[in-house]
Amino acid sequence: MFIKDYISDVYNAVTSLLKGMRTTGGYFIRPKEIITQQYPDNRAQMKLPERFRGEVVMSHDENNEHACTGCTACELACPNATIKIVTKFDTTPEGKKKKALDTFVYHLELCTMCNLCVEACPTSAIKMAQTFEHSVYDRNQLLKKLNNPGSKLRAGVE
Amino acid sequence: MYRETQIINDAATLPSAEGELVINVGPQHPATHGVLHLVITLQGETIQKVEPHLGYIHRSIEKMCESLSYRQFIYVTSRMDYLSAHINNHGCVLCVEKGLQLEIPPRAQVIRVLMDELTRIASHELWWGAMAMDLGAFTPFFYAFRERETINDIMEETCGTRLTMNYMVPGGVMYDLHPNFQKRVKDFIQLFNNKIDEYDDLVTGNIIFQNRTKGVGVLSKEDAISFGCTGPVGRASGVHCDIRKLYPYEVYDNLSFDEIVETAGDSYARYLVRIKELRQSIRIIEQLIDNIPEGDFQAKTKAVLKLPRGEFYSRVETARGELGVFIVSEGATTPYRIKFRSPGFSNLSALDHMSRGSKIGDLMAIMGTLDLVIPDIDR
Amino acid sequence: MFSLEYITDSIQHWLYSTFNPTMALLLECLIIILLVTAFFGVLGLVLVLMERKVAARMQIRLGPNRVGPKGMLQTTADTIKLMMKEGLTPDGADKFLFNLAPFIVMIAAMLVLAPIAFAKGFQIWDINIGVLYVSAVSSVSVIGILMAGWASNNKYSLLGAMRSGAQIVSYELSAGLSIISIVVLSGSLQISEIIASQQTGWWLFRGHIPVIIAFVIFIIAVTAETNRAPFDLAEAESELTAGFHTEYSGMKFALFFLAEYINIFIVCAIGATLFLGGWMPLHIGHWKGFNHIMDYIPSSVWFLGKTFFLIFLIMWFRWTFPRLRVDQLLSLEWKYLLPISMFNLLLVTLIAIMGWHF
Amino acid sequence: MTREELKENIIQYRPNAVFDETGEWLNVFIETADWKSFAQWLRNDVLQMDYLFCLTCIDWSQTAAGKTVLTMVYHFTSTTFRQALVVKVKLDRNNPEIATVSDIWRTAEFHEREVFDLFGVRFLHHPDLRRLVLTDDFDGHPLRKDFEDPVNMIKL
Repeated sequence: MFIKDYISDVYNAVTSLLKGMRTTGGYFIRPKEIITQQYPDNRAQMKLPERFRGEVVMSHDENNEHACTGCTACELACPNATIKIVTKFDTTPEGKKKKALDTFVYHLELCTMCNLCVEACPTSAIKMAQTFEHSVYDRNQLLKKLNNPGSKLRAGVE
Repeated sequence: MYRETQIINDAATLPSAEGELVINVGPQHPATHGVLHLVITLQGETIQKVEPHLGYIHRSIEKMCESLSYRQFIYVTSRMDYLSAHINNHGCVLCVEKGLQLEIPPRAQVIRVLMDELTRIASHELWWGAMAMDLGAFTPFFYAFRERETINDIMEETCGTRLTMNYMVPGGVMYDLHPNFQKRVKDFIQLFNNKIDEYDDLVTGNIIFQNRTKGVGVLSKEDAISFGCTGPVGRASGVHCDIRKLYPYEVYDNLSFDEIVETAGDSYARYLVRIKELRQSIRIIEQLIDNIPEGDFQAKTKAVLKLPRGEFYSRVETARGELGVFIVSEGATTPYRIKFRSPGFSNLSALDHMSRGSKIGDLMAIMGTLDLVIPDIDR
Repeated sequence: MFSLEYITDSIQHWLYSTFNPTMALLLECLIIILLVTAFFGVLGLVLVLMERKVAARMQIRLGPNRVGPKGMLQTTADTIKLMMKEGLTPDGADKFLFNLAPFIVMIAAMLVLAPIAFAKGFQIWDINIGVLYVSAVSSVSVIGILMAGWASNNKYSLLGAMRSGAQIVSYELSAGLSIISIVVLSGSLQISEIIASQQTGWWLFRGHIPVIIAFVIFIIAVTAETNRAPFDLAEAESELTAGFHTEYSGMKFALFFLAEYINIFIVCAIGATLFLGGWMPLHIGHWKGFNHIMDYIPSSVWFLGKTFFLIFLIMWFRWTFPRLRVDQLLSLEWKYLLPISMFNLLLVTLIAIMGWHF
Repeated sequence: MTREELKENIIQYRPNAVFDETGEWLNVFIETADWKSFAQWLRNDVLQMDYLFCLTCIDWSQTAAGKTVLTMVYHFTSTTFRQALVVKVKLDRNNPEIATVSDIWRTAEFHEREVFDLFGVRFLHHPDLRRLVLTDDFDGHPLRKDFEDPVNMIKL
């Protein structure tokens, strides 16, 4: 009885090991199943989903106009103080003074891509871009101004 | 006080008996998966004592949350147990909703549960690979990541990010599901069902693996309860502790799935619980994926959330166990005090008890099957 | 049949006819030293690359593919990197032993190369106790490992070295016993004669089931003896970070690394010689035509092919199995392998005495 | 076991117990001196509260009511009756001391060390009361409301 148990032990052990070897050996002879993506080479084919959060950008139309009213809703929504909005006072054609966006300062190095600012924006002025290659040699390069120079508020956006 | 603690500390790290060897495992060690620091006392190869030293990535999330609003603090909790980020967020939004007495649209509830279960699968996949690597088998890691990548891609498409999604918001979810979501999840289920048998061939049935884990790190039922071990660790010891069954939230009470309970309490039982849970999670997803109700994905909420004065506690089942979120509100826009009862913290406290008298190799098996995520322990 | 014998013979003839015998002997030694060193370097590079490629294929990855065509020069680049690295010696280490240890391991590996027949008539030293020499010298490397572990003044290194010592000493037994079963069958310790005895067929096929069992035990034992997964307890990455070579860096680490691969090559070469007929081509009974075709394949190709097949097998183990625990490792040897191989040796002896083999 | 039964049981054992029933679960306030015996009763007597799932502390110093109050909050449940109970013990903020329960519920060992570390509550007779997450020479208790660290804390 002891001998029988001993032999069946050895037999079961060996079969369990062979099963594992069959799995890895199977992959060895099936190179089609290799899943490696060769990243910098496949940049052209790589397509990130449109919801991917890479960084916050401000969309400008062809007249260099944006939709940001400078309401600071995004600044308040941001948990990390990533966004700083500098406002100025424009004079409207009627001669009234009106608050407007001067500079949209965005600290990419502080951003956690939580999307709360985009959700908070009442005029959909900012959105998430699909870029992800953010590494730079100098941290100051991560401090961005999102509104283009000379851009102004699109007419009709309140 | 300081002087006293210093003396105790020195005494704890010095060998106390003849022939004892004190070894630092970590904070940088291949098996600790993060910055856990264990001071182990050895007699030969046998472990006499394991003493965890925590705090290498303690960020004091609880303190941070005290200055963040009820919308903002949710994203921070993704950074606790980053492998079940969704479920952490879920616990937080449940607690906030409990305070606000919000009614969640059924579609949002189903989406949340779907995401939770996908996260659980992704987390268990990573655990499976990493645990096999702790035991010296490198290849399972890559097979596990193949399936995990598919989930991450699904997450990326719907939630926008791969790991720390911040997809849950008080009142629902941030966006509606992506149009491709159902198709991709079905594809994933098919891929997963094809590959899950490989897991058994490669690891579960392997005689070396079974010898490494059976009877190793036994935790009795009484000890598991006393140590507050939850999740797969508690269930492997025979404790019924699945929050999804005991205190169902969202749509869990309408779903049919089994609470996996093993009685052995050893590393192999913990392994089996997680492997079987993978199949149960797939079962939940299969039930829901074709039955996502139409409707809003978010309830109407005010722009600024204010919880009424009081204390709110919500419990969810993360991949590692019971996550408790305890909010003390003074009626302001930020929580007055917030406490996260993280599953890893309690599970880790049983490590010393479980590993005494076993070999160094066993310690890796025990740590592997405890599935420790260090940011979850340190918070 | 193409053979290296003519080349080696003609070189020797030319040397002895041009110089006086002492000078010729010295020059022969010099040539061999150069050849062996070059062979070591090339072998190390090839084996490391092979391991990485095999591992990659099994793990559904591509493996090294950037340096050189298809990543062929990756290991060369790694070697250059290791050579240029600073070789650190820890402050508390025993400097002399610490620096000596990698060389002992390396020299032990080099010495075992002497009696191996790479092709027909291509053998450095056809000593008449070849197999005994191999098993004796290969156990010297454990001294180097123990030395490295002790001299590093690191607890991980020490634990790794102790494990390694226990492991090599125990697995030597069953490796030795399975070698003896072939010695019993062929009736000689000399490598060339063992190969010659397999003229009509390899021992693996001629010796019935007992020899197959001996072969399996041999493979398991040498996997353990070379500290390869699933028996890599001396290094045990997830337990002891890197075991006995935790503190080594730069070229000293490279020597350990190289020695590991050379040892794999050697044990597989021994396995190929004893069980698979060394450079002997595959002959099947009375299939004259088939045998004739097989004879046209050069003997060195046969030898290297068999050796690399065994190396692949050992790599296959490594990338499939989890690691054993230290007590299980020893109980596997003492409770399973040793009794089986002792009993097996009896059977083989019986076969040899009765002449039951083919 | 229903909430009423739970309450009745506690009243039977301790008639002068103070309850707070506004929250999801039954809250009981216990005096510091009575805490240890009450904990033992909770664990071993009719209630069988064997699972301590949350242990924390609240610093009330920023509220009007509790300038000098720390409250220890223990969340219990029983794996047999599944009824949660919250026990609160008020401590003096300037000299917070309370008996340990780590001998009754082993999980308290780590949780109490954490509270000691972050709130400075001393647990009497705790087997190994050292700082858990912070270094031994750290000054102050970060989760207290008056903790200031001008270097590392950024005010938003």
